[in-house]
Amino acid sequence: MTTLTEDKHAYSGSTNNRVVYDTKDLNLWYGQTHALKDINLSIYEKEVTAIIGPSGCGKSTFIKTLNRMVELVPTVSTSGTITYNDKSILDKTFKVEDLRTQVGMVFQKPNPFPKSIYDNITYGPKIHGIRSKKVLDEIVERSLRGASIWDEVKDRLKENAYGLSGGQQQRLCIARCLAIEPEVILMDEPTSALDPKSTLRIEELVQELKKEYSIIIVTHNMQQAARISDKTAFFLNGEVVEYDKTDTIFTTPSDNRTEDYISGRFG
Amino acid sequence: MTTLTEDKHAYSGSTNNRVVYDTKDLNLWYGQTHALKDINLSIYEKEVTAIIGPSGCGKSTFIKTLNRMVELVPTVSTSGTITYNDKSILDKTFKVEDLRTQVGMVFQKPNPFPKSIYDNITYGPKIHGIRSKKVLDEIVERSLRGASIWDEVKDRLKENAYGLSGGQQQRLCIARCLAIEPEVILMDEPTSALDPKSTLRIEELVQELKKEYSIIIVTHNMQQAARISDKTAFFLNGEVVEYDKTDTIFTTPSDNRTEDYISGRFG
Amino acid sequence: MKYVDQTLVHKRMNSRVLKNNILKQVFLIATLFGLAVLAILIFRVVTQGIAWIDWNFLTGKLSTFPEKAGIMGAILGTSYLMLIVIPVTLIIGVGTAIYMELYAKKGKLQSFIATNISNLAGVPSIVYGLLGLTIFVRVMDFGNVVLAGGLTLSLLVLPIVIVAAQEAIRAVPGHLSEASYGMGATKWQTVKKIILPAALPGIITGAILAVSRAIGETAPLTVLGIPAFLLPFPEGIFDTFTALPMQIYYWTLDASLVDEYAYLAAATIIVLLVLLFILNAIAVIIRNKFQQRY
Amino acid sequence: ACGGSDSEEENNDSEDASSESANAEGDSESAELEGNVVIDGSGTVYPLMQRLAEEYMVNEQEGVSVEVSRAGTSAGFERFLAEDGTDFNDASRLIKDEEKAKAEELGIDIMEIKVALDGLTIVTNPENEWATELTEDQVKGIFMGEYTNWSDINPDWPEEKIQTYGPNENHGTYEFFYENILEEQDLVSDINLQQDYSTLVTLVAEDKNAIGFFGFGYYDNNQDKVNAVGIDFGEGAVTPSLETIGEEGPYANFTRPVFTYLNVGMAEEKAQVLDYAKFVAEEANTFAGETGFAPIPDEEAQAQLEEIEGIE
Amino acid sequence: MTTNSGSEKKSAVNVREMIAEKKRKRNFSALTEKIIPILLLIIASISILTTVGIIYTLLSEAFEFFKRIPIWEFISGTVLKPLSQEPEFGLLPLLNGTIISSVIAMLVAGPIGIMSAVYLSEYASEKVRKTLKPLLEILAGIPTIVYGFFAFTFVTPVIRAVFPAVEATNILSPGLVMGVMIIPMIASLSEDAMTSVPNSMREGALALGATKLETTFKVVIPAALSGIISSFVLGISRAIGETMIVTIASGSSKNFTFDITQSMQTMTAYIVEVSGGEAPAGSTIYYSLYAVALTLFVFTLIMNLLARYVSRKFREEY
Ligand SMILES: Nc1ncnc2c1ncn2[C@@H]1O[C@H](COP(=O)(O)OP(=O)(O)OP(=O)(O)O)[C@@H](O)[C@H]1O
Ligand SMILES: Nc1ncnc2c1ncn2[C@@H]1O[C@H](COP(=O)(O)OP(=O)(O)OP(=O)(O)O)[C@@H](O)[C@H]1O
Ligand SMILES: [Mg+2]
Ligand SMILES: [Mg+2]
Ligand SMILES: O=P([O-])([O-])[O-]
Repeated sequence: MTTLTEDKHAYSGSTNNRVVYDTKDLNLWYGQTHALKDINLSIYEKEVTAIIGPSGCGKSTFIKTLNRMVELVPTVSTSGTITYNDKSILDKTFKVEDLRTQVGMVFQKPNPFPKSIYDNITYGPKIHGIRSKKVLDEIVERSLRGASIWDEVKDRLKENAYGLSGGQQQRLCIARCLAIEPEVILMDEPTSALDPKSTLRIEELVQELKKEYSIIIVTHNMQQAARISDKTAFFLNGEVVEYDKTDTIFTTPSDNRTEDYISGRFG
Repeated sequence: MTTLTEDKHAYSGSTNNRVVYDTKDLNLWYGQTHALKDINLSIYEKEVTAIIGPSGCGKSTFIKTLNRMVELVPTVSTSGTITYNDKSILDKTFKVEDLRTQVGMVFQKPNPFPKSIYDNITYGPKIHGIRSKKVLDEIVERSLRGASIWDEVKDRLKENAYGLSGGQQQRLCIARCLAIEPEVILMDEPTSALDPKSTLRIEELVQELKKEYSIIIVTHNMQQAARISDKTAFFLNGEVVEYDKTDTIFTTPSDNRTEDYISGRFG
Repeated sequence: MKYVDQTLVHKRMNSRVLKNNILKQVFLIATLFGLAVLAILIFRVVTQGIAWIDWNFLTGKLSTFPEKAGIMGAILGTSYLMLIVIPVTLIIGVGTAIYMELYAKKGKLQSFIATNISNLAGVPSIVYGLLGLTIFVRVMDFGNVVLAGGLTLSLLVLPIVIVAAQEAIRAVPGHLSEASYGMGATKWQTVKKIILPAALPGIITGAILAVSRAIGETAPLTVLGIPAFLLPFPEGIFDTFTALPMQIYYWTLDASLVDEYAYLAAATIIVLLVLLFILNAIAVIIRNKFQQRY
Repeated sequence: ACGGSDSEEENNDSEDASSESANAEGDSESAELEGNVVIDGSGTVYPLMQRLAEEYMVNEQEGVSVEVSRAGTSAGFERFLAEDGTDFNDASRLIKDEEKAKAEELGIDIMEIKVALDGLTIVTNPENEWATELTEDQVKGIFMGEYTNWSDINPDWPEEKIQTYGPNENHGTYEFFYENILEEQDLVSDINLQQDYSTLVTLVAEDKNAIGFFGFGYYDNNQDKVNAVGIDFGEGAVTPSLETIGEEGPYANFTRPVFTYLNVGMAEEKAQVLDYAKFVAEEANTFAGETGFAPIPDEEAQAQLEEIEGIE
Repeated sequence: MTTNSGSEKKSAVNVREMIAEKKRKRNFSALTEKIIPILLLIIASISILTTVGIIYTLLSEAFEFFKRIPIWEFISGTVLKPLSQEPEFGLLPLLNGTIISSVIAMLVAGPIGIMSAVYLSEYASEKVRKTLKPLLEILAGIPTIVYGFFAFTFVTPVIRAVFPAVEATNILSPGLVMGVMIIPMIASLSEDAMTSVPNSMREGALALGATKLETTFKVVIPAALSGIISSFVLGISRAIGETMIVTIASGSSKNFTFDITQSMQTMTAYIVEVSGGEAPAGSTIYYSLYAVALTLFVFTLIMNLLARYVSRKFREEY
């Protein structure tokens, strides 16, 4: 374990933070497939919450439900409630665009737009109506610094984002997400397409970001969850088997299945 | 281990059978990739020879070289010699069609033609000039019996082969191969796409077939190799690391790498 | 007992392999046949027409005297037609494609429109001519002017643009629009700022192919009643006009009046083919140059 | 090229006056006209009309667009006798009573302008060395199907089937032939009738046993491809030529006037139509020869011009 | 390392607030979101309107025609003399011309197209295929008027030089040239169908000692049959609808004959001829255009539906 793990211990005490997300009996179906079953989870502010579990257990589905991106699949139907800052977000009257402005998302494969680095960052602010060149310039610098990629790209802001390496692209995507100053950042296996060095940088970044943001991160890499998260939820077949402090989950899980899964991978 | 393994022991004594295939310093390149390196192997009549080794080691390449199917890849080049029944078959003057009439092949994924069961079997005999309906009928029955699938399909010979289950399709492909009465049958992971029950049937069939045919079988399933083969060749990175009686290979391999590989999998 | 007699098989093998080798050559010849015809066609046209192409021919007015005749009027007519075809097909074609790919719910209406588009693609161009004659020339009373011709040709090539745009939109990876939605962008913002720009090279390629089809179309124009002899250059979309393929048609017909008209037709064909070649080259360049790596 | 276009300009009143100042080109004091003149009709008359239109647009009125089409006399009349119809219709025959009636019904006032004389020419293949001369009756017989083989006409001629050709019913030429020469007796049933004269010329040029008919202009332009048959009207064979064609000349029986019909209403409405009508009446004889027609007598031309000048 | 993200935050720019403020503008954008789909639906329905327009014009004018000429007389009539004093409107000469020219075209395009497809998909190396296929597709991009010119000024004279009995305008020459024009369509679509036959199928046959030829004809082509057939049907549809080549090179005789050395007229060429210039509205002959066009439309519609049916129905499972 790296020194970062120790950092984590420093933060994991803060469990009595405010709750940002709260799900009650959340169920989700893709057509007939029951992908999420009675999920009850509270997610806390300015913590890193990791979601782990085997492939197909519903991790991606769950975090995509938190910003209602899952609705892009037309066959999706849900029941139960999710409250975000005490507002029920699954209501059809709730504007998804508002929600997604406050909840950023980083995807598994880095997905910058085929535009310049500058345009990638300003995309969000612009669609939300910010036009002033000065303000945009400032946002660009701040976001890129926030994602600790500023020094690498500051001289090539007008170049196409596809010229960056995979790890840089992913940090650019994080910066893009920071540009609209969300409260929560969802990350779906943000490092699984990256090499170990880039992965490390992102992990460090996540540690940094949680000072300002609440972060929910899906990962299939158990060590990663252990290294960077405060809480961990273990999903299996669409259910939450166990949800607790990361320490607890990895040292004294209360459910056999959790133990099996974790040890099976650590082997 | 099943009873089949004991059968094998009964046959494995016949090592002083006639040599059907003999390769001398066989090398093969796909463009720049050196896929087979100095292969020297003698393969004996009416035995089951298993080829094992990790993915990408050149198993498929090797058995496809034996009937020159590998030449379908345009970038392939070879050196060295292969003699089949004392004829050098890598000569460009040697007619591949002749060779392939005497050497049948069964593929990893069952690949029946999108025709009736009957037409699948008679395809080979017909292209080789057999026209008589009576003879063809007889060939169909004999081949299907030989592949022990006759009873299952005898009432639906005119139906499309795609109506069969995967295991049945694979036995049909074996029957199709038997219909031209080859001397050697090459099998490239014939059971890897099948369920355990179908796999067992094919294994039994192989035991049956070796009374009449010489069989070379690629498998990534160590147990299968142990169960059904008389000789085993272990390939690694395009080289033959060890080639011996299956017993010897699986009990007292002379090369460390063989041992590592076998134990790693049996684990 | 053996049914397959290996020695017999071996004996017949020579002739089977020979047959294969011979037919391979036959197939090659068949493939080259089409190309040979193309070569002859181009050779014929060029040898007949190239001597007639000069500055005056390209920029001059039509004339009954072959050596004075120019095709600027037809070039302008064709250009004006395209001035209508390009925006009309782009707006309708891309709009339809966006609707079909991004807005329409999978269902009866969507598959009805899809079937309809694929049927339209197979309607003979002469029938579009009659449609144009009835609707644009008569009912809307535009007369046989550029506007009527342009709209007729637009409808004719519309399916090509729609299909090309649909394919281009489908090729835009879903993770790009997901990223946009993830930032709180609305659907239209995502379409406008992410999907369309990414699909643009494909759309433009399709539009160019559609335009090159429209440029060569003759049959619908013959139905619209394009004047056989017209000197003044069209100056707008409400003017009567002639177009390159119509000029070829009339000169071919009138070759019995004046032999040299056949050469003028050939010369005009050269101009038309060069134009098409340039357009297609541009399409290829766009396709290769702007193909995105996602 | 043309000298005599200096007469009538004063008629171009009102709206054109303003545009006059714009560019008064050197050669003529005529007012600048604009707009278009739409002409359809006879394919036979087309070459002459096309020539006149070109001359008019190049040397007289650059601002006017004269559009000439050639759907055929009959199809042209249908377009002419319609609301918003064409301004002129070229015709290689006289207007028919039905057509006149229709014009009256629609209230269209039309004026007949005789533009030239055409000789209906009987043509054969150049390889045909036997039938270089035929009597008028033989021509009729051939096209009515009385003779099947050449040898039926003259035993010395080949025993081969006569193949007849002609323009189809779209054309005034067909009607003239049917009405004035065959006197409304049916044509042989297997006659090959074509829409396009170019096709027709090619067909005759390439069929050894062909015999066909069309206007002199098409023969004139294709003398290397087809032969004209000399016709014996009773006083020895006459071949058509600009000299023999004429209402009084030796080829008179096969001579027909060709016309263009003017929509008078259009001429009253549109100055350019009127101006063009005058131009045609005045200049047709100048260009008749080079496009394969015989000119009409000068007095007749003058009379027509005056009649047009009467239109206001 | 990331040191300054926290401090930067406190700068003058507060994005969250700015966004919240701009949100009032959202009402407008919410309206856009509602209008756009409707607008797009309207645009998409233009293609339906086109079809409706085609069917409406053809039907309404053809209806007028059938009031004058009984439909049966039209369909079964062997004589077409639209302009004659006693006009007759028999469809059969045109139908005959259309069918014969299409048959000739398919006799050229079918075998040559399929042989090209076989060569490109089974025999040619990747490099050769990549050069030959686009070259072949140039043929499909040549305007038909150019083919017409070519048929009339080159192919016909060549045919006549060899067979003098052939007329100067005949159905044979445009039929052949039309065939050449259709070759790339059949070659390309059939080639696509054949390349999508999985290689395992070929391997299965080759492993039995079949030659490439036997593999192609007994395995690949049968497996790709639906694609090949639908390419044929589309080819026929194209031939039926082709206009300029026949108009220019086949003359306008309304012969009801099966003699391909003679001039015949197709439905499409009839439409061009009769409308020639501007069809006079109101006459029977004017309406006949639409009756013929309706027939043509129905023919191609059937062909297109057939092509879709074939490619769906006979799709091989593999
Ligand atoms: N678009 C979809 N339509 C239908 N079923 C889906 C869809 N997306 C996911 N599923 C199903 O929902 C279940 C959960 O999928 P999900 O993608 O959330 O799993 P995951 O835990 O993210 O897996 P992985 O680790 O492989 O990313 C799976 O059974 C999957 O097959
Ligand atoms: N068509 C080809 N072109 C280029 N290289 C190839 C090709 N086919 C195989 N190779 C390379 O040749 C080597 C041997 O491949 P081969 O398919 O024979 O391995 P294998 O032992 O059968 O593996 P597996 O167990 O995965 O089937 C590999 O490195 C592979 O990448
Ligand atoms: Mg996932
Ligand atoms: Mg393999
Ligand atoms: O074209 P025509 O002069 O015969 O009507």
